[in-house]
Amino acid sequence: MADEIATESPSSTSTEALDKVVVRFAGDSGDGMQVAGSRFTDASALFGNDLATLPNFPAEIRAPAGTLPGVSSFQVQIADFDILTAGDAPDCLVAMNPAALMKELKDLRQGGTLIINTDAFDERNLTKAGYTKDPLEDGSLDAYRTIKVPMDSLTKEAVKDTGVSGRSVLRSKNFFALGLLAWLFHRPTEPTIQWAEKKFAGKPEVVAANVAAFKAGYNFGITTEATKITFEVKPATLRPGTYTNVNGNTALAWGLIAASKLSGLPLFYGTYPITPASDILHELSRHKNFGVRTFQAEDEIAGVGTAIGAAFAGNLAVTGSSGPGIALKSEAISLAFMIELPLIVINVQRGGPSTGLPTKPEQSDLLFSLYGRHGESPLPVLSASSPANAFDMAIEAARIALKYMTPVILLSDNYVANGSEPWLLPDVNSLEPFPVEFARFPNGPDGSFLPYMRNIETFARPWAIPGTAGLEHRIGGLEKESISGNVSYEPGNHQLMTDTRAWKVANIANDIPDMDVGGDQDADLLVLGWGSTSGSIRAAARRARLDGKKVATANLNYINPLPNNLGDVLRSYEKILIPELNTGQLLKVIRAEFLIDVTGLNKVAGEPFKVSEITEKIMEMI
Amino acid sequence: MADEIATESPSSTSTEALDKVVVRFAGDSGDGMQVAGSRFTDASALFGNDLATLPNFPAEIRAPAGTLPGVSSFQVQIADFDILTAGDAPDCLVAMNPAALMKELKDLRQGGTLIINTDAFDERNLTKAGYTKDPLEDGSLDAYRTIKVPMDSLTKEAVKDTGVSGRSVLRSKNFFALGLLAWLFHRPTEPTIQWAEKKFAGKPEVVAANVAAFKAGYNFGITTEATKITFEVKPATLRPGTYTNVNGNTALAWGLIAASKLSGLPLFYGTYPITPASDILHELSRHKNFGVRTFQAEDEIAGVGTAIGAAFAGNLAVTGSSGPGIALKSEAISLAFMIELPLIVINVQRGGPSTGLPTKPEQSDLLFSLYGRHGESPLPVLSASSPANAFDMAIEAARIALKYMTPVILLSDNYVANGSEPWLLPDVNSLEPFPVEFARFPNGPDGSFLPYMRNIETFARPWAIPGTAGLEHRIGGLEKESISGNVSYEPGNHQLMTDTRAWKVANIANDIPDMDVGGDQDADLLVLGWGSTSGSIRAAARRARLDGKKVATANLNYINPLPNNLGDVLRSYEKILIPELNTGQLLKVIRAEFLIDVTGLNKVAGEPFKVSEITEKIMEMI
Amino acid sequence: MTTPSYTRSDFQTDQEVRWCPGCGDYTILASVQQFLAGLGRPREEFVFISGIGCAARFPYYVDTYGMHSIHGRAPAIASGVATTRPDLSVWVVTGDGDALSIGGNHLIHALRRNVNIKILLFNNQIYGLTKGQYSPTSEPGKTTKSSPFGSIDYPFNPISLALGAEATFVARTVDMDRNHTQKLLQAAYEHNGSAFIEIYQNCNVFNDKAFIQVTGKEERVHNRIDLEHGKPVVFDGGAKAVIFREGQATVVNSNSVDPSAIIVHDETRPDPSVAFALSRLSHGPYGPTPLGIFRNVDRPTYDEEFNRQVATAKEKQGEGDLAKLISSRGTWTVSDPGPNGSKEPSSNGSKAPANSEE
Amino acid sequence: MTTPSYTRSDFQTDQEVRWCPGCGDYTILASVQQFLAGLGRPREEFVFISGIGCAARFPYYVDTYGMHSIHGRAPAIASGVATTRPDLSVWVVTGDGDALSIGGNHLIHALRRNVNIKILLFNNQIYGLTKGQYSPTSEPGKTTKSSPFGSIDYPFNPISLALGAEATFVARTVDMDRNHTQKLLQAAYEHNGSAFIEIYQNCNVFNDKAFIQVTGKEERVHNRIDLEHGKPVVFDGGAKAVIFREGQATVVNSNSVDPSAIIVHDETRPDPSVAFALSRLSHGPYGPTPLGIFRNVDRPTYDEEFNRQVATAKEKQGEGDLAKLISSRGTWTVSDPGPNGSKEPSSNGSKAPANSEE
Ligand SMILES: Cc1ncc(C[n+]2csc(CCOP(=O)(O)OP(=O)(O)O)c2C)c(N)n1
Ligand SMILES: Cc1ncc(C[n+]2csc(CCOP(=O)(O)OP(=O)(O)O)c2C)c(N)n1
Ligand code: SF4
Ligand code: SF4
Ligand SMILES: [Mg+2]
Ligand SMILES: [Mg+2]
Repeated sequence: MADEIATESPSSTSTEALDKVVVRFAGDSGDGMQVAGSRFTDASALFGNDLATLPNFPAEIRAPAGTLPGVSSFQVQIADFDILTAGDAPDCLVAMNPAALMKELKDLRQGGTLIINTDAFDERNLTKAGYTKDPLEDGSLDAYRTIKVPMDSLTKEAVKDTGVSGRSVLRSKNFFALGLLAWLFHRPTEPTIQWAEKKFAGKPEVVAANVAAFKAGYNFGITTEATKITFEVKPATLRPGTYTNVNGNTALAWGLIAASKLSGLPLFYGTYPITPASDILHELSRHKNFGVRTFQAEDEIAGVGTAIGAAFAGNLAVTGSSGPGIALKSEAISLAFMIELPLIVINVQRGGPSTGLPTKPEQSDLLFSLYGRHGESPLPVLSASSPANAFDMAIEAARIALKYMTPVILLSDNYVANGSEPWLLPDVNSLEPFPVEFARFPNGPDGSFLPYMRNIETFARPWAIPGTAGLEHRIGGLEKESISGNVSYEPGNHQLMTDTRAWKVANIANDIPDMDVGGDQDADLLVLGWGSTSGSIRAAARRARLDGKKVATANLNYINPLPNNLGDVLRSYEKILIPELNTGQLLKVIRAEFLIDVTGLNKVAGEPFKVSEITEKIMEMI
Repeated sequence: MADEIATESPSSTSTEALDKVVVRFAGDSGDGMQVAGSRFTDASALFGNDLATLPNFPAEIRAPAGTLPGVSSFQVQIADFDILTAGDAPDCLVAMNPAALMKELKDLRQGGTLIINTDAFDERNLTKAGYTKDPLEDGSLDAYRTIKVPMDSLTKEAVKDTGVSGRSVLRSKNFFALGLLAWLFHRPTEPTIQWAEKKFAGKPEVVAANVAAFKAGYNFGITTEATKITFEVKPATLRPGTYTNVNGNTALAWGLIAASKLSGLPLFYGTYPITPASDILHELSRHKNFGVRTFQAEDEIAGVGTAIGAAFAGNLAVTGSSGPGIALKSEAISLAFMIELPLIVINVQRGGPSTGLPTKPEQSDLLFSLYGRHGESPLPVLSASSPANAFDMAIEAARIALKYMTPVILLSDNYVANGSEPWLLPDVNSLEPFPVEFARFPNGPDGSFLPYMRNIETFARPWAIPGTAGLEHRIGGLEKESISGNVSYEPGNHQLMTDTRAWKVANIANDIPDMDVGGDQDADLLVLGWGSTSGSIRAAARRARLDGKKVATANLNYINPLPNNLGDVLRSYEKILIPELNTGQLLKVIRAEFLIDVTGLNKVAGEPFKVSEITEKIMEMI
Repeated sequence: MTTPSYTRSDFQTDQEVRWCPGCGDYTILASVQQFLAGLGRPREEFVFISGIGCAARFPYYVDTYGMHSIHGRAPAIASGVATTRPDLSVWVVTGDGDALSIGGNHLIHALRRNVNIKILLFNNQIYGLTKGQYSPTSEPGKTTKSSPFGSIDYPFNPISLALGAEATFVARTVDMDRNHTQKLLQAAYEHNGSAFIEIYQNCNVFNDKAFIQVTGKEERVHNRIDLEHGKPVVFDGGAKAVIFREGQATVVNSNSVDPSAIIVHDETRPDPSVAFALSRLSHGPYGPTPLGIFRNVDRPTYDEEFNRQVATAKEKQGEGDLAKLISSRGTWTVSDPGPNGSKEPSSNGSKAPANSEE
Repeated sequence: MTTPSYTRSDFQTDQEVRWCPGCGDYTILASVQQFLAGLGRPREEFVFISGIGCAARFPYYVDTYGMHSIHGRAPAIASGVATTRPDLSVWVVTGDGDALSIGGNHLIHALRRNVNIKILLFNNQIYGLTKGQYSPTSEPGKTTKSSPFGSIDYPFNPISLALGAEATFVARTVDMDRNHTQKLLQAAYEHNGSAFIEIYQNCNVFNDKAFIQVTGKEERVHNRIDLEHGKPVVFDGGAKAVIFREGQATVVNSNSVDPSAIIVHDETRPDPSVAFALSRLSHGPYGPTPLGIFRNVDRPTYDEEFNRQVATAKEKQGEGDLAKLISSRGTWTVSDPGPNGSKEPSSNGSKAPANSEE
């Protein structure tokens, strides 16, 4: 069917080649913008561009149609080189209704392309969006290359013979827009058509409608020559290999499944749904054939509780949540720390405090991860810095938890979790296995078992699981006597155990990679980050370099313990900038640890850094 | 009856005058050592000595009689000058059974007085205590001035006509010991006799038995001239006024009641029992005639939950717990922070992590108090540094919470909570009232009420309580729009509110006293502490000065925000020492805040610092 | 004060109502607002506390005092308001996840204490706000985002659970029936103590038509069992009746039994056994399902006792005197001048210093 | 493997038992150890999980695998063990505060799910470990450290609560009666699914003689109602009997009713109404009080379903293949050489990228 599309149209439009372009789809929650964005993204991925995406949806719950809170958007940047963020200001904005225009126009760069669904611009929608005058008329859009398209009517027309009716008809609107953009940006059309066929297999009329609308949009571009200039972004020079387009929650879930294979332990995930972590549960629950067991508990405390039980029983035990839920798990995590069982605690950070901004990214749980438990209870804290990186860090969290018999906190955030990027698939056979040895035999005098007799290298205690004859033992939350594990109130023992537990975790520094620094070796400034800001940081440094600045960048995937070489690295730079989506939490850690006066760039606005924000700060500093 | 005691005994014993003496009562949980210690303490208090006590009981639950875990002890230091701790090594040890001797002897200073209940030293008890040879025989006690007394038999004899029988007979043993010590240290006898008469009013035979045993013990000293030397500690030069002997939990509870009077708000305490905080609940629940309402909730979350509800309703709302319970409250405290309601959160710290050492003192919840919540949620954190100081800090916590509409964390610990000291009673009329003004009238355009329209000085939002006509409003855990308090996902607003909340708390620094430094002005070393270590620190500095060292000391009652002058003070000393009962938490805060390289002295052994431990460190440093 | 006369709009806020179009929550909101207006009680005396969920958005839309708190904790927070302010009318709005999953413990304890709060549980048998995971009331086998192979959780029967938790007022209604809803709201309001109302609420996005058996035009005729105080329990236009058989409530054809055998509903029975038996007639809205008030009995409320103890203490001991309090543990006086200033022991406290063992 | 033959001492640890002399916990410990020895099942297959409290010290004294966890969470932790290790026998030891106060939610959810764990609730109607505050089972008016003017909490009836929470096995016994205790332990062990046993336990230090009515030599004769499957419910040496009157279990003089009217106890009734009615005969051990098994019915266990879904998935989809998984969302290949290396789209994933709104 694809041949129905005049791919080589004898048109008078000229094609402008771009190295990158940022497109944002914006419309009502019901307009299917997330799907449109994802399809445009996948098509570009398959075409070979590098890309990064930023979905953005307001509240957790549907707002009335046509209102500002109801606007849902999806931004994607595609490029012919490796990019690092979803971009700042869109070059092209699709506005499916007045509310979308009102909310998003301010971001569109001057002279950018604006595609508007004129059918949605009636009196009612305009007032809902807060327009007193019709922007299509009052010249307020003159600064942009505006393409006005009556999408509703054209979609209706396009799908009329496909068998869909009523409400369903306009559902294909997003495919019309998609088609138009496919033409405007020279995107391949097959992937989208194929996807629709697969996705709606069983609903032939829906497939037909979406495909028809898609082609109508594409052809609308050709035939009406909607604009004189179309754009082309050549494929990027990506390292050879097989790629997929993945978001952070999915990659993290897959990483856990990989860790289960690598460790040889069945995966148990005890949790309670919460935005933006729920999708990890959803993804894992689909893969029971990997031996994955997901337990949707009555609350977060039971979520971590079941995980602790599963760990005691010999599973690769994981619990996950976001800020409010992690707070509830705090007491139980302290137990896991005391009884020294392996446990992965995933915190997909969102805007806080309290219920805060549940669907927005933020990095405000760093100090909470380090110190959010009573008593002296230092834990390893790891952080995923991009969707693909979440796969690797999930494996690392498991390796460390199992090798050192300790709970490990793995930080993600809403930007990593829901953003996506091309991921060069690893050769699964090249992943380093870390098989687990359960204790099988007595380790004490005359056949006794000593649950706190430690491994001399890792200081990990033996893991003897129920069912193992002769190793029956009891553990618990009261202070344990070294070696025997019996309850002990003895002062010297408490000091010894406190120091031992701290030392065990600190020692992990010798088992993690040194931090490596990117960018100019002789740089005047080091920009240090952690988590989802790493992309913006590298992009900002790049821009600064274009202005001849010497900038180095580094990213911390390991926050506790810190890499051994960090101190030396930091001291080797005259100036250090730490951008964070919080009020300066890593900053505090670095100052306390190294007594170095570092500069912070902090933003707590429920959205990622704009690359420009960081670049400006860099310029200001050097 | 007191005249039955030959107070002026024509004895050949000589009296040695001491400036201070440390006495420790040690025996089985059943032997009434806590009572004996408290009586000795009160008698000394009434006699006018300065004093400090340190009760010490092992697990939360009774251990078998005669065993080491069953040993309960009570140490008191009395002096003729103002002392600051319960002392390090006892000068006099009372050992009621072998287990007590085995456990406590190591602390008795060489040449100290050792009083032993020989009747308890039979085969069974010796083995239970882990003795292979009888210490009374094998000369292992030669280093001490040992007084052997068959207390069981003498007590039996003494009480035989008082009407008590069976189990009850030996219950008076502790009074026998008490009587003997009254003689040995020239304590007044009336207070103890009066106390027994009051305490057991209604049980005349018990009064008779205890008094008889007490006198028997006293007379035993005189008649047998149990030792050639008795000791006298003259009254201390205390500031004139009326004193009482108070422990921290009681003083804190009274402080809350005082705050209720000063603010004019009814006191609500929502909590769930936990060691060592439960006694605050017990004390408050007795004073309903002050309008105090105590709510024993189903768990800690409900404890803080009911308190938040009570705050919304217009009460002086308080919740209290220890580490594990505070962890559970974390999510709700974050809500209270977001909706900006006044709430006092009391954390009586104990040994951690997890269940840890429930009856031991520790200071390991400092960073947890500062950072133990998700999102950006800075809270004022106050700390009580002595039993009497708990009264003042409770009032301060209330003043700040109500004036700034914020939750406040008040830290105590097991040493402050259960230790006692003489307290110069304040003139209650001299306490500064801080009456609360609820919002009564609309503060917005055309009669609307704006719950987040702030006071321009304190940045506190108005407190409009249900029942106030015209001020109906809704608050909640989602980010609030500035001024209107409506839900807002707007980036700029989140930044504004995050900054405002932080600023509101930081600004409290202008409303708290500067930190004042004690000791030598031209000191080479400043010893900085917080909480229950302050006494040991000042005592240690004192000793160091005797050796000609110049030492200054300071104590932080306000940990967030820090006093305005702290930075200047710290920078004015060449060396700074921070002793803490944790692994260096205030240390981290000071380093991060001021980039000053301070030295830590850290102990996590479930017991307070010995003064000598700090003195040694001081000596080592200068 | 003259009782104000309100209309529904007096209880509407300026906030845009943000539920999905067609959500059952809209209907319940209307019923509640209408009911409140009808009471003619000053607006400022009402407090609505909710947890988190779609249902929990409720307080934003009711122009009284309100708090949109945190997930599951509304009953505890409301208890703090109700016990310290008996002058207020305190309501809790919650969902099946909020009340029965994370908040289960606070719910059962509020009910056993008989705190004077009115709890409205919007049961849509799904987690709506988090976009469709199964809840503690979802039917076994339900496939959702988190149970792609079907849920294996056996659901609660909220009425049975409340009765097992010593609730004094237990009822069930359904969003669409606004009259029935308002009748129950009135009864709950008049009940002295905690009241629990399960409201079947349609989530047309993630669990549409879950309650069709009791709401559908045809279906409801056969399945809706209306419990009415003092009336025999019959339904299906009288064709079916409920009797006791071996201590169990059992549905029979009316004409197959002696009318005297038919249970006559008495919501005031002190013993909850019969109410419990009636609650077992259905385990979810999948067949004949009782609606109405299962139980409505008097028991001293926590609030009354709570405040009575304070009042009594003040009577007996007199208004608390701070100076007396802090000297109640025994005091001594040090008078000028200096070192050996004389000490006169004064009032000796009658209570031993806190000691934590003996 | 040959079944080992054990004696009680095989289940004793080297840890000194640290309860107050005379505490009822000692007797229960002995009963449990004796019972375990009698089973002849390998010691290593037992797991005891407790929360915090005097009762919760239990695991330290039983020589099997065990965890002394945190307050109230034992049922959740035990669920993690039991659901992933069906080969083990998992027991929870808890107190009235641990299970019904802070742990109430986990308890009712474990029961509704029918997780295969055996829950022993040591009910001494007091917080023992924290030295004597009232608990959710303390009688109203009780004066304790935290209720000097008398408790105003209306207590739970643990049996009613468990039944309201859909429990499949519900029973009650008393510490002193070791035979009865062991009989119930055996029945709980044989029950497939979660079992709940309330054990009246005397705290001789903070709540002595609380259960005298069912333990005292004279008292118990008149007050102990032994529920025995298949037998009529009579007690007091046959003088008293229990019948249904208006759907409520009622005590009458045996000779005053037709024997056929006396309830014949059937613990296997699918409908819990009768069991619930029997649980209402007493609200604490203050008069005639039923002991024994109230309910014992079969329902699919959570564990079975949980693991069956995994097994089925492996059958149907085959053992998971990691390489397949990570390429399941659609892939493309970039082949050397460089910039415009050809791209061959390969398998297109069938699922749309995660999106959280539509
Ligand atoms: C502590 C915490 N855990 C989890 C969540 C996420 N969450 C919000 S609402 C909800 C459940 C909503 O279901 P229900 O209570 O039935 O309300 P509904 O949306 O169906 O009306 C969950 C899991 C949260 N906000 N806070
Ligand atoms: C989170 C937490 N809250 C409170 C406590 C204190 N605490 C320990 S046991 C207990 C209650 C004990 O009562 P119960 O469960 O009846 O056991 P019992 O001691 O009577 O056997 C409490 C309140 C704790 N250890 N942890
Ligand atoms: S998700 Fe369901 S319950 Fe929530 S608003 Fe929409 S329809 Fe109502
Ligand atoms: S306090 Fe009571 S329950 Fe606890 S050990 Fe002592 S007697 Fe037993
Ligand atoms: Mg729901
Ligand atoms: Mg108990």
